Formats: sequence, structure tokens, C-alpha cells
Amino acid sequence: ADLTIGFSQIGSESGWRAAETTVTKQEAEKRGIDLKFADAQQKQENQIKAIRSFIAQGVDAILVAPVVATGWDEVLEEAKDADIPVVLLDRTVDADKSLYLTAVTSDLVHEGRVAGEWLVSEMGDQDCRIVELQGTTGSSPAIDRKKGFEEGIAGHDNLQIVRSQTGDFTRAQGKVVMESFLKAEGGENICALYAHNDDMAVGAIQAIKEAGLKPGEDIKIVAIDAVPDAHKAIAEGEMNATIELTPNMAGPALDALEAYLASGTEPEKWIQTESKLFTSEDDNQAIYDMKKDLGY
Amino acid sequence: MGPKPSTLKRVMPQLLILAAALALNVLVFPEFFHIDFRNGRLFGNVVDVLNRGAPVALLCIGMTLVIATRGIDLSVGAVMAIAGAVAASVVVDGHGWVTALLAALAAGGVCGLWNGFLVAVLRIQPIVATLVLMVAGRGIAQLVTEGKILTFSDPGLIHLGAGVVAGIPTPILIWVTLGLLVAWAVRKTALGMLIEAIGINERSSRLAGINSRVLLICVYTVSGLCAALAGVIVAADIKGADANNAGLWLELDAILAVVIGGNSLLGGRFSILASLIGALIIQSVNSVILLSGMPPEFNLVIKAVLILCILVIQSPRIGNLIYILRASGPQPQPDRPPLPKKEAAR
Amino acid sequence: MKDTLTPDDRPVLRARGVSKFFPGTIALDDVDLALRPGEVHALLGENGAGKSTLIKCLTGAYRRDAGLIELDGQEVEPQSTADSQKLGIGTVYQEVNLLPNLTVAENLFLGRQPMRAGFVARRRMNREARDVLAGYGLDVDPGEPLTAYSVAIQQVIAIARAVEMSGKVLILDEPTASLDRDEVQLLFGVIRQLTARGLAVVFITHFLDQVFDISDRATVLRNGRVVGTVNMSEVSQRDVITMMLGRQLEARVQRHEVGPAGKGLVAIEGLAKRGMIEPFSLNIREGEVVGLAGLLGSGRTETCNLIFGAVQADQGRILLREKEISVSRPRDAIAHRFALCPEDRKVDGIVGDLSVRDNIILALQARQGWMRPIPRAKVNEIAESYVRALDIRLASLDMPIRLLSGGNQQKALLARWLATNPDFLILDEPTRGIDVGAHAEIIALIEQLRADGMALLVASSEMEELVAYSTRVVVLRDRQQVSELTGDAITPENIVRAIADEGEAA
Amino acid sequence: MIRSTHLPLLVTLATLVLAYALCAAAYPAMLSTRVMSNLLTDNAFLGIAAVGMTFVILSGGIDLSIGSVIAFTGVFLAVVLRETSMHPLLAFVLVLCITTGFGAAMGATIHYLEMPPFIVTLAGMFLARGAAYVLSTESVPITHEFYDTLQGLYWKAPGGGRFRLIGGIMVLTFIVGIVVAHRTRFGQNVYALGGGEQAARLMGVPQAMTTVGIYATSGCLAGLSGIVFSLYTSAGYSLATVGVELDAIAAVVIGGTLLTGGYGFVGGTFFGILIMGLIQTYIVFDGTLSSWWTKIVIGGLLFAFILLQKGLTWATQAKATRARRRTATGSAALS
Ligand SMILES: Nc1ncnc2c1ncn2[C@@H]1O[C@H](COP(=O)(O)OP(=O)(O)OP(=O)(O)O)[C@@H](O)[C@H]1O
Ligand SMILES: Nc1ncnc2c1ncn2[C@@H]1O[C@H](COP(=O)(O)OP(=O)(O)OP(=O)(O)O)[C@@H](O)[C@H]1O
Ligand SMILES: [Mg+2]
Ligand SMILES: [Mg+2]
Repeated sequence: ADLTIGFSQIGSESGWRAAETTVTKQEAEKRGIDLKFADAQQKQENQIKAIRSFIAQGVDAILVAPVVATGWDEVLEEAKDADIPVVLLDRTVDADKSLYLTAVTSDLVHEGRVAGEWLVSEMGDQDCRIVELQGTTGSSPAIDRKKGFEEGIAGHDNLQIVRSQTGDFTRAQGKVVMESFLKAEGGENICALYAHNDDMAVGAIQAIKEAGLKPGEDIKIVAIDAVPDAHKAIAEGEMNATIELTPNMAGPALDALEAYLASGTEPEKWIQTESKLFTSEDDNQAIYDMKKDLGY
Repeated sequence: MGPKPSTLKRVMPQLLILAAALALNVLVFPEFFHIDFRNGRLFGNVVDVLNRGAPVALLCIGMTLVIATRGIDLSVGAVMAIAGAVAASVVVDGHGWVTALLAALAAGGVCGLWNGFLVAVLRIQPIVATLVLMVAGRGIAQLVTEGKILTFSDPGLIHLGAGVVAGIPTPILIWVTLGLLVAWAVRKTALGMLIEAIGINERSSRLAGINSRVLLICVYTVSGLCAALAGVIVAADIKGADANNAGLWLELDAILAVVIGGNSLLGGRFSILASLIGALIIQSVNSVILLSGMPPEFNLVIKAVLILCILVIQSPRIGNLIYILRASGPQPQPDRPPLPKKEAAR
Repeated sequence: MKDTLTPDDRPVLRARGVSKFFPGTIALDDVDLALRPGEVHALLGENGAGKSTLIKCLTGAYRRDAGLIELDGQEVEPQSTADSQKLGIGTVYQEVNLLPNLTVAENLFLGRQPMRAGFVARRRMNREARDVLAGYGLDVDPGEPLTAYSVAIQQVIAIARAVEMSGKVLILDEPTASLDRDEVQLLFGVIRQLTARGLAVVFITHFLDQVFDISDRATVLRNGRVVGTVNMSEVSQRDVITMMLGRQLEARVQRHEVGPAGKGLVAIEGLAKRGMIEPFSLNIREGEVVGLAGLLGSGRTETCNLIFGAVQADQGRILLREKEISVSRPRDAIAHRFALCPEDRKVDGIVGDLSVRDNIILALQARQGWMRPIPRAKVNEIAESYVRALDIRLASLDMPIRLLSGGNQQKALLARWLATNPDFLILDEPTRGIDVGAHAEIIALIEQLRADGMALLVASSEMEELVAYSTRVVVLRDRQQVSELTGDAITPENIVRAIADEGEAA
Repeated sequence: MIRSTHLPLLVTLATLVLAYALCAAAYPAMLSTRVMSNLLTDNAFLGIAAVGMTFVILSGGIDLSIGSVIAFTGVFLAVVLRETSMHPLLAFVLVLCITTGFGAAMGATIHYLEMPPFIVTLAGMFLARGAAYVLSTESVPITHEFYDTLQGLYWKAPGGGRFRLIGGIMVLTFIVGIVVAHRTRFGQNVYALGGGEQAARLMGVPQAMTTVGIYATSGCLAGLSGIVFSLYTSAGYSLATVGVELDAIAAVVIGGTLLTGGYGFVGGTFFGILIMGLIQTYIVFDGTLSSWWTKIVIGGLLFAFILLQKGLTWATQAKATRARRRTATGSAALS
């Protein structure tokens, strides 16, 4: 019979998230799986409710993209009691590993580190004052990407983060905060921008242009996610690098699940997706054209 | 025409607080008032405060009127998202920016009409009535954009959010013009008084022949239109409609601005001018936070403390103690020196 | 006449040198008041003289600016009404001050509910409430919400509450404004019982007959000052009026001969609403005053509201100058130059926070539409002329109307409707809470309006008043039109008989 | 005897039963004990906070701070339990004191400074969440055996439903709330304030004490809700429960309480909570709605419930008033 799988998604707070949803639905369709989709509107309690409802309905497996790492033990235990395998997408949780089948995620700290290392290699020995646009205060990508970046530039005293403020992962805030950076520091004194996601970087690019500076040249820009608009910006020379966070977490997850349900093959506990660095050396226009219909 | 002395007196406390907030900005960033002319536009922190204050300022024009009728409009943030999405999808479909603007305004107007219908005809309490659209509206906006950030490159539309006219960012011109226009219109006609009357005692007002139903619907529609304009500006500013984040929680800022403007949430007497200054006060507070360079975890605490200070200063009780505020405080209490005999006062 | 208190009378409650200032007004200026145990002490004065303010200062509802209050010779300092209740002072403030969302029993017992094991004993509360109210001749269900009952019944409930609260002093601020004779007599019975127990009662009213009926002494205020305190047995009504007004008032209102009425204006045919008012028909001509008489709850207010469209009729029609018009809401009525000055001024009348000026202009402006604002100068002219004509006492036209004294609010409302220059004016209890001087002026005004050719429908509980100005009196009983009196048949006795006598129904 | 005043309560109950029947007709699994126990467990924290909100709204006020206070409580507990060796029970008491004090402070500000509750509690909302950020931006897991014990307390019903401790706490809170609202002087004073502040003052209601008490209650219950939430998730997270105040307000209003104050029932809020939970469960069972359709449908259902309630109230009230008028006139006739 067909598989019924419940998918508890965080919400649709960013283009990347929307793309993940689209890809997941496509992957499920490709495999003939009946996907029950539940949007949690960015709330953990809604995700827990959704998982409980999935259990009550008796689905065959559950995919969940946890909004936060903590707080899942109880509900995962209930799923385990009901013999429903759970696969985590895109983030892991602080729970006993036996409670879920596997986690398909990237390494957020690693992404930050890649960004940091890129900047180190780009700058060489030059002095560089960096401004940072953080994600939503308290969210795990914001925390980990900050941490990773700091690790990446550690030991290079010529690189220095001079201002760091939250841009809430949005374009609008990215632009507003960048404007204040440009004024508070003086545009000439900023050599690079590190943004926790591409949306903020895209907003910041506009602020830089309005201040009469050239993004990508006067101020180097590196961000994370590799959404289509970032590729476009790189193609146009307004941005320098982005690290890909693939929206296709569901593909590997469903592969593992199908294998498990069919033959009981236990997958590895962590399936890490690649964090690929894209710079102006890649054919960004082509990638843009390919990605732009994914629902970003 | 300059403002009448009575108007000046009404907004004096707000002006003083604004001055204090700006002074605080100078304290954390001495070059706050420095303005350049760069890249064809005025460039400086003060310009930013005016420019970034635009969405809240626009929202609070409509919100002031709604609150004057003893209502509240929680849906404005969602309406912004809808309007932005509509404008973006219209230009992406290849129409001109005027069409896009009109379509967005129409969408906002329809949202306002819907709120007004629920409040005035179905008699649903405003906070719940607008909660419906607050919840559903963002979904509608995402339906329009299909969940993505719908980017566009129509120069006309972008001009509304990021352009300049004679060096001044367009949003500033838009909100200042609209604010003055609406403030002038409600005071030049009898609208202002009629709105206040239904806010204070709707029953009496109806018995006195005021068409409260139509007036309520109008007021919510105006609020919807203002929100739509704000939504277009926000979308144009980032050249894309971000249905999920555009205007998120801005309704609270708009309400706050109205209250900082000294308007009562219980309806009645209102001043749009004071609300606009309130919006600027909020933006100045935001500016302090950004310029101070404190880590973002402290943002909310700083904002809360500053807002509390502002509100405490404005509280009617405190107002009685401070002479300058008492001159226009909402409800002065007695203890003035005895006046000449009552007959003389008559 | 300055102080009638002999040294050996130890006053229960004594106020010395109480003063209260409002911006632009000296509401009380060095006022003294002494209450003997077991007396009924009337507090008299024109509208805005400061009576209600004095009460509020005595009971802690307002903070006074100067003066002392002594209870049983001890200085007391009530900070709130709760304090004064604890001290044994029960008060009925002007306008019914009860809570519409609570039940009758809850209103009656708020703050001193009977408790059992730490919880409110509801059943006992309801039982006791029923007993208490039975003592006032009311057979009401104490578990029903207060709003299920008419203003009059609410007034009685407020009185009952205050009486239950008062260990030493009972203060009644215009308690009889919405009561009719029998209820007033009932209330007086209760007051007499209380004074026999040694309570002191303060009684405020504009009905001088009642004052002479029940009071032992009276203190007269004028413009916030004590004019004097008198023993009722030693003075005449005329003396008291002169003290209140500071001038003589001509003879009391009398029936005036009325000239022939003009053309028919409004014809009402079988207007009714189920469960509210039975079908009634009425013709009113220009230059005619039709009085509406009836007991409490007889349906006078409902009749007025129905004609004005404030309540939707479900049958019948209204003709204006022989043409049928549709009046489904007040706006329509106003467009046809109707006007209704409502009974409940606090809820249906004033727009509290708006200035007196705006309140006066409101109906006129609403009729003109928002597009055509009345010019500022014109507004001032209209407002000022009515303030002068009706002698409305205020500090400035800009003050919010809720700060006016009760009677002055009533006058301002009258001004609102007169400003619309109506053809047909409906007045529901136009003289409620209005002082003797103004009372006479309003009656004169009604006659003047009639002489000018206006058609009026006036609902009132005051027989003398109805007799004075009505060309016809329609009597309602049980929400039904029962009879009509015309010409010489209009006398207080006849009206009372028509109201009471079941057999005589027309 | 059923009084007309209880009508809104009955209407809400009828709405709930009707809605449940419709859902069950579409998905029979909705009748399982699992779903019922989930309704209680998953909405426990919201329900507890909504009890406090009911009191606030009954008094004519509003409390926007509860979502932030819940988050603050969770973070505070997590940090305290991580950093110190304090027993959780003691930490519970401590945090309840803090949130109650916080509520009382807001109440005092509202009363003594005569500021509108909407704004005071809005500032409170920023402050509480800001304080949570300052304590920790990261989500902090709680690992204490006492928590495990508490989480292990449940009754497993036939059919797999687990009725957990926190659901029980919510039900208990509602019962206490109902008794306090209808059977104590404090409760009566709350209704009195909501009915009309000025009249209530003139009738001798201790306004200052009541106002402070109301917001203190709300703060206390938000704290309790935070404890329950921390039991629910075994963690404290400063970004948790954003917007819960709006859910609570919606539940209170769907439960038949008027936002203008004075009219309503704590019991109604319970039904309101269940109705909201039902909406969400239904959406998950359906499982075909996209992110945006989810929002639209939630909004639409919210509207449908409000409308249904209005309709039922109108239909029944017209009859009730007619009946009431008749009795009123009868008694107005003089003795
Ligand atoms: N809160 C207030 N602020 C300003 N003025 C006030 C206030 N309350 C009362 N006044 C003024 O004080 C004066 C006395 O009012 P008060 O209500 O005591 O009159 P009163 O004797 O009770 O009249 P009435 O017979 O009409 O009820 C009036 O001129 C009134 O306008
Ligand atoms: N809102 C209401 N709810 C229930 N009954 C009402 C309401 N208003 C009026 N009634 C009842 O309708 C009847 C008619 O009241 P109405 O006010 O028309 O009488 P009235 O003759 O004007 O008496 P009053 O002297 O009190 O003004 C009364 O018995 C009253 O109790
Ligand atoms: Mg008075
Ligand atoms: Mg009447």
C-alpha cells in the first residue's frame, strides 16, 4: 500500500523554507507517498501538536523540521511507542538518538566557518573591518552561524567584527540595519559584510548602493543559503560569495525511510548535506535560472 | 498656514519627548545630526529616522482614526503584506506601476471595508474582527506570492520606496503629505467631531442622527488604505514583496505611536499630528538601539525601558505634577489657585 | 437663621469649611453642614449649586481642597467611597450608579455578600435580596440582570442598597427623579423608619413639595456657598425658592389657556412593536403639545423611541403632513425635522468627553452632513445663544459636558435639539433633575415653542407640569393607550384617575 | 434553572459539540482518546494562561505580556536549574513570585498612573521577552530527574491516549478560576470593574486592590503556564510562545466573554480553548493545506465561530428579551 507520511514544517518564514516545502512535496509525489503537511507558524507547540495528531492518525512515518533543538523528548517517545519512525530535517534535536531514525541536516557551524575561511583567504593580510547581520536573536542558525564564522576568522587579527546587530533574517531589516552601520562606522571604513542569510545580504546591498558605494567591491559580501537572488547578485558582481544550504533535505530522508520501512535498514544517525561555497567563479546565472522555480 | 497655537499646545509634550529621544541619539552617536548630500540624496541619520518611520507613520494615520472611534485595527500589518504582494504581482505580470499602486490600494480598501463591515454591520468587537484578517491576511498575501519573495524591477514602483524627489526620499514626502492632508481634512470638515462623538458614545451619536455605521466603515477603509500604501512602500524599498515578514508586528508599533501621541485607547478626542510625532519617537528609539552598538539581545529591554519612561512621563497623574505637561494633559485635576467669582467666569 | 443647631445637639456628621475647586469653577466655597441624628436634612440649590459635589466630598469620591469632616465628633478622612461605607455612610449618587452587567442581588450586595466557608452564598444572597426588595414593594427576580428592569426599579434598588449600607447616615442625591408618587411615598415610609432609628438622612431633590413633606431642616446652597440652614416648619416654599435663586419667582406654574391648534402635522397609525408597545394612534397638530402620562413602565419612553425610529416598529405607519414617511432610524426622523430629547441623558444623551459646544451643535451638524461643517463663528453664536437662553451654568464652552451638573447637562441636550429647529419635538422627561427656576423656564419655553407653531409630544411623570402645558394628554397603561383627556378635563385628578382606574378605559 | 445570562456559555458549548461532531464525521479517528488527551495536553499552557486572561478581560483590561512571561519563566527555570542546584519546586515558587510581582507591578502602573492596560502590558511584553533574551538567547534544555518524574505522571487511557499531569493542572486551574470568579468577593469585584469603572468605584469596590490583584493573577497564571510549558518541552527558550496572548484572547472571546469587560465566564474560555485546539487538529488531520492556506483557514474558521456564536446569540436573545420584558412589567405594577 501507499505510504502516508506526516511532515511538520516550521512555517514559511523565508524563501528558503518555502523552497524546502516545495522540494519535499515534489520528492514525496515522485515516490507516490501521501504527504500530510502541517505548517506550525513558527511555533514549537504547534509542531508538537502536529506530531501528536500524526500519531493519533496512525501515519507510517513522520518528517519534522524542528524549530528549536530542545523539548522533543516526550513527543518523540510517544512516536516511538507507537512504532512510528521520525526523521529530522534540516536541524537536529537535543534528544536521545534512539528516539529518531536519522537526521538530515547541514552543519550550521560549518557553514559559518566556510564563510569565515572564505573571507580570510580573500583578504589575505589586509586589515578588514567586518560588520555582521545576525539572524533572529535566539534562533539556532543565528547562534551557530555566528559561532562558525568567528571560528573561521579566529587567529587572523587583521579581521575584526566591528558591529553586529540582528536583521531578523529579513530583507527589510537587513537594509535598515545596514543603513545604520554605514552611518555609524562610515561606509569607507567597512570592508566586508557577513550576513547570516542571503535575504539580509540582498537588503544590505541596496543600502550600500544608496549610500553611493559599490557592493561587492567597496564592501565584500558573504552570506549563507544560496537562494536564487544571491546567485543573481553574484552574477551581477554585487555580492561575492554564498554557501549553499540545500532545500532538498527530504530526498535523502525519504530514501532512508523507504529503505528502513521496506527492509529495516537502519540508516546512519546523521546524514549531512553538503555546504557548497559559490563564488563569482561559478556560473551563477545558470544556477539562478535553475533554482528560481523551486519556490524560493 | 501655520499650526494654530492650540494645536501646538496639544502636541507640545510629544515634541518635548521627541527632542529628548533625539538628544539620546546624539548622546550615543555625536554625529547624529550630520547630513550630507550623497549619490543624489540627503544622507544622514535624521533622514533615516524620517524615512524608516514612514510605514508606522502611515499606519498610525488610519489607526488614530480607528482608535478615535473606540476601535482598534490589528490587521494593518497583514494588509501591508497583502498590498505589497498585490503590487509586486501586478508589475511582475507586466503592468505599469500606476496600475500596481491602484491595485494595491484597492486591495487595502477591500480589507478595510471588510473590517468595517464586521465592526459596523455585524457588530463584532473590533479587536476580534480585525484579528480575523490579521491571521488570515498574511496567508492571503502568501497565496498571492506563492510563498516566495516576489522581486521586481519596475523603476516606477521602486521609486515609491527607495527613490528620491529633490534629494528627499519619497516615503518621507508620502507620509508627510498624507498625514497633513488627512489631519487637515478631518478638521476642516465635521468628520473629526463626528468620529470623536461615535467613539465616546455611539448610542447618543446615533440618536443625534450621526450615521455611525457608514462612518465606521469609512474609518476602517481609510486605515486599510493607509496600510496598503505602507505595504507598497515597504515592498518597493526592498524591491520585493516579502509576504511573511512585511509589516510583521507593525500594528503594535502603530498602536503604540497613537498612544504616545496622547490619544486615548478608549476613543474620543484625537490628534493625527501627535500620532505622527509618536511614530517619529518610536523610530528615534529604534535608532538609538541601532546606533548604540549594544548586542541585539538587549534590544527589547532597551526599547521596553525607553517606552515605559515615555509613557510614565505622559501619564495623566504625572502630568499633573509637571507644569508644562499639565497645560495640555488630558485631564487636569484641581488644586489651582481659586479663580475670581463664578459669575465672572460665566 | 444662620445656624439652627442648638449646642446640645451633637451632630452625627459635620462638615466644616469644605471647599472644592475645579478648573474655572469654585464648586464649593467654605461650606458647613451639620446633621442631627434622626433628622431628614434637605440640601437645596439650583442646578450647579454644588450639591452633588458636596456629597462626593463628604463620601470620599472627590478629594476636597479644604475643610474637615467629623463623624460623631471624631474627625474622619474617607479616602474612597469604600471607606465612607465602612464608616456607616450609605449614598445614592445622582444618576443611577449600579452595574448593568450584574444581577439585581449582586448589585445589592456588592462588597458585603453573605459568605459561607469563604465563598459567596449565592442562594442566600438571592433570598435576602428578594426579602429586602419586597420591603420596597418590588417583586423582582434578584437573579436577573439589572438591565432587565426599568430605570425606576433600578433607582429603588440603588436606594435599597444605600439604606442597607448606612449605619449612621444615608445620603440620597435626587433619588426621586425617576420615581412616581406611590414609590416616593414608599421611599418616604422607609426614610421615616430609618430616622426613627436615629439615622440622619440627607435628601437632595428639586421637588419642593417632597422637601416639605419629609424634611426637618434644609441647607440651601447657591454658587457653592451656603445661603443658610432653615427649619422647614418655619419657612414657606416661597422663602426657600428665594433663598435658592436669590430672587423672587412668580407664582407656580398654572394651566394656561391655549389657542386653537394649527394644521395636522404628524399622524401615527397603529404603530407598535411586539412585546414592547401595543398599537397606538395619535394625531399631532402644529402648535399643539400632547402630553404622555402613565405610571412607571407604562410605555411612554418606548412610545417616544418608536416614533423617533430609535426602536424599529414592526407594524403601523407614520404620516407627515398626510404623506407616509419611513422612519427606521433616528437619522430618518431627523431628516423629517423630528427631534427627541431622551430620558436617560447619561446613556442616550450626552457625548461625555466632547465639549459642551460640540454637544450642542452635534445633531445640527449630523443633519447637515460632514461635508458642510458649520463655521466656527456660527457654532459659537448658536452655542452661546442657547447657553444664555437656557441659563446653562458652565465655566467655558470648551469643557467636556460630563463635567456639567446633571441639570445643566439636561439643558444642554435641550439646546442640542432646539438648535436643529425641529417641526416636531419629542421630549421624554424634559424636567428631570432640573431646579425650580429652570423648571419654570422650561415650561415657559415649551409654551413659547408651541405658540411659535411647533408640535410637541412630552412624556412626563409630573402631573402639574403636564397640566400646565398640554393641549391634550394621552394616558398609557400597561404599554397600551387607554384614554385621552382634552381641554378642561386636563387636571391632575383626572390624569391620576385615568392612570389608575381600570374600569374607565376609553 | 437556566438563566438568559448563561446563554453565551451554552452557545459556546453547543458550538463545540457541533464542531466536534462535524470533525468526527470527516475523520472518525478524531473520536479516539488520543485526540482527546492531546487536546488537553497540548493546550494546557494556553488554557492556564487564558484563565488569567479571562479575569483581565472581564475587568475590562487586556494583558499582552503573557506570551513573553511564559517564555521568560521557561528560560529562567532552565537557567536556574542549570546554574544552581536548586530543587525545581523551589524554583517554581521563586518564578511564580517573580511573575506575580511582575503582574502586580503592571497592575499598579495601570491603576496609579492611569495608563491604558494595552500599552502597559505591551511594554511588559517587550520587557519580559527582553529579560528572557538577556538570560539566554540559546534554548536551554532542562534535565532534572524531578522533571522526568512529573512528565512520567500520566494515565494511559484505552486507545493509547495519555492524560498527562499538565492537562490535569489546566483543568484544576479552570475549576479554581470558575470558583474564584463566581464565588468570591474578588471575582465579583472583577465583574464590577468590567461593568463600569466609575460606578464600581462609587459602589465602594476597592479599585486599586482589585486591579493590582487581577494583573497579579494573570502574571501568576502566566508563570504557572510557563512552568507547564517547561514541563511540556523540557526546555527554556526565549523565542517560545510568541503571540500566545493573541491565541488566549481569541480563546477567551470565542468562549463568549466580551472584550469590553463585565460579561463572560471562565468556563466559556475552557470551551474556547478546546474549539481552537479542534481547529488545529482538524487542519493537521486534513494535511493538504499549504502554509498560506493554513493561515487563511484558521482565520476563516475563527470568523465562522464568531459568526455562529453571534447568530445563535441573536436568535435566542430576541426571545429571551421578550420574555423578560413581560415579567418585568408584571412586577413593576405597584404593590
Ligand atoms: N469634575 C468636574 N470638573 C469641573 N467642574 C465640575 C466637575 N464636577 C462638577 N463641576 C462643576 O461644579 C459645579 C457644581 O456641580 P454639582 O454637580 O455639584 O451641581 P448640583 O448642585 O448637584 O446640580 P444639579 O442639581 O444640576 O445636579 C457645576 O458648575 C459643575 O459644572
Ligand atoms: N432594556 C430593557 N430591557 C427589558 N425591559 C425593558 C427595557 N427597557 C424598558 N423595559 C420595560 O419596558 C416597559 C416599558 O418601559 P418604558 O421605559 O417605556 O416606560 P415609561 O412609561 O417610559 O416609564 P419610565 O417612567 O420608567 O420612563 C417597562 O416595564 C420596562 O421595565
Ligand atoms: Mg447634582
Ligand atoms: Mg420613560
